[in-house]
Amino acid sequence: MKAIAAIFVVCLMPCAALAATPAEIAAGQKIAETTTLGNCDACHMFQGADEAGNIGPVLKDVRAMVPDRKLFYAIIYDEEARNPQTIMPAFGKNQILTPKQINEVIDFMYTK
Amino acid sequence: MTEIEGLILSAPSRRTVLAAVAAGTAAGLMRPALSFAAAAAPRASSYPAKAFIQHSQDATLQAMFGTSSVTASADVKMDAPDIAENGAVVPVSFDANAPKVTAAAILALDNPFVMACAYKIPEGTSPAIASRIKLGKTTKVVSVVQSGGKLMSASKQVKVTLGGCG
Amino acid sequence: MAHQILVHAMSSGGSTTVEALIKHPMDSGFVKDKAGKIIPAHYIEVIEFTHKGKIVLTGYWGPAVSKNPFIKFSFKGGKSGDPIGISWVDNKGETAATSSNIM
Amino acid sequence: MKLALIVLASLWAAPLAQAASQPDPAADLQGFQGYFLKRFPKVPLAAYVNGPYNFSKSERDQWKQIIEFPPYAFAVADGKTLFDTKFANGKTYASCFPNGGIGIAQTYPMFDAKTGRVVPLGVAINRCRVANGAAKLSLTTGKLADIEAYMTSTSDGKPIDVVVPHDPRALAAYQAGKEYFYSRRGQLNFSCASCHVQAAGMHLRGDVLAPALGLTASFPLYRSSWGDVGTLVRRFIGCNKKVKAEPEAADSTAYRDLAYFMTYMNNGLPIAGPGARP
Repeated sequence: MKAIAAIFVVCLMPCAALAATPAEIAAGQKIAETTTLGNCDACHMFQGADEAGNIGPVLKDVRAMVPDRKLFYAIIYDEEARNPQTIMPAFGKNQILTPKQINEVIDFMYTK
Repeated sequence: MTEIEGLILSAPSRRTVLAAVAAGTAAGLMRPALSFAAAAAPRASSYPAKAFIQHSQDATLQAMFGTSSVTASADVKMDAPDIAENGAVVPVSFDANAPKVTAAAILALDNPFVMACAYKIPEGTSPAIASRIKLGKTTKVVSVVQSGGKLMSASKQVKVTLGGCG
Repeated sequence: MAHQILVHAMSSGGSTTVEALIKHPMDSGFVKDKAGKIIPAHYIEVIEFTHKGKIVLTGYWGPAVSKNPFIKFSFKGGKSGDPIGISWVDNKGETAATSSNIM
Repeated sequence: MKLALIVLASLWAAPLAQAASQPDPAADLQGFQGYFLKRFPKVPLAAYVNGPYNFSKSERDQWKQIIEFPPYAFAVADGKTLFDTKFANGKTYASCFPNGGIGIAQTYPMFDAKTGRVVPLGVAINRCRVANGAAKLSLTTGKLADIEAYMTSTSDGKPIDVVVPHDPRALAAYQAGKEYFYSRRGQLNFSCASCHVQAAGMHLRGDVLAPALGLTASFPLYRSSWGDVGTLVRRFIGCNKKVKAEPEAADSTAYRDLAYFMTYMNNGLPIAGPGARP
């Protein structure tokens, strides 16, 4: 249900060329919640995360937080480039996640 | 960050134990036991093996007590953490306010085998026992006490989480 | 130094509290070693506590009791100097016993 | 989001501020301890030895139950037996240490002017063995950790008293340890400080990250996840692996220097080892 709602939201956005499919969103969720992949909930609270950490900001209304998808990608890819003090791992630069996986995480996070 | 009032130094009991171990003098501490014939080995034949290989509360209670009929009761108090620090060492204790308690058991419903431990409690022994058990994952933990032949229980959901770094 | 049992027995107000820590791996049979091989189940099945020879508690343990098990309980009576006996037998038939005096 | 990141950054900046041209351990110590005391005003200095338990009541309650009869009691008992056992030449460990090795753990790691290197307690125990014709033991766990647990227990409550003498080699070792502590490494790109200064007291999923202040005071540690007692070096190796960095050798200069810096930062705090953690 949530996934379907998300597709509508994405389709309404003028910038979104392609809507995220439920499969992409599900893949993103798996990456976000798997300790050896994104492990997002180790540091970030988001709805549905089980016993999440509180080191990073709460991920709620994510589309409003980071409306620019390119910026969002850059944050996950290498946040240290933007903020040298961050402790967020450089998931793209250090090859923890592939570009496809980062995009799937974004698709998932945009449903939060 | 919700720091709580600091706990300075360690609990006195820890220090007592440490001092006793270090001195090697306190009663019964650190005696290698194999050669010690002070108490005979318990009879393994009394072990309710069947109760320890069941996968449901009903089957476990049936095998242990001959009945699966159990009533949740406020007279059984149980202490277990909301979130286990580590699933390998979870402190669990119970304390029953009931007459003629003859036996007790601690169950972890989502463990591979439901029964964690059981006790035969003779007259004169308090129906209050603390121990440490393993939980494979988040599960309901149940303390069951047999009082006058009837089973009464208390239960609590204990969360077991993954470590932070994976 | 296998098979140690540490005991603390303390009497006060007409009852005796016994705390014991028993050295035992309590292998569940569900855990793999570094080479990926299952570590066979090895756990205490029966543990008995006596006061002056009379059983004050019998414990039946399974693989879900933690490594180096701890137990705390109390019974009526007991005075300083009385002997407390502890003995156990595990699923491999190994046994250990110790005796200590109430403090 | 931007705002939150800026707040983090400023919190983090304090202990880094003294980018050293000339190492000044005493000034670092003041800045380091002061940073934590200011950030967590409810936690008194000595309480930092209890690490995560100042930040989570649930974890603290479990810990209190566990240390009622602590799982490291066997290590202390076995360590005492080993400590008192004679080497083939008839001597014991006591012959290698001041005061017969009793109540001295708080002075380690120690700078050894003879070799110009830092000597943590574990290394000192191995040196003693070699001097008496015995083979070295693993520095991470097992018998050496047990001996260390026993020796540390005899220092329980004594204030940590690590000395960085006015010797350029000692200062260099201290500085190297400090740089290791603040340097990012591994695929996850974390420094020791990322977790134990910047994110100290916060939840990494279910776990509370212990502040670096007080961290070394409860070693050696019984960790439930280890199922036995391990040394500070064992933890260094584990942390390096967790951030997906190549761990150093247990006996490396890097780890000796890191232990030197971290323990010096805990000067004045009471020894609380061996400890118990999840």
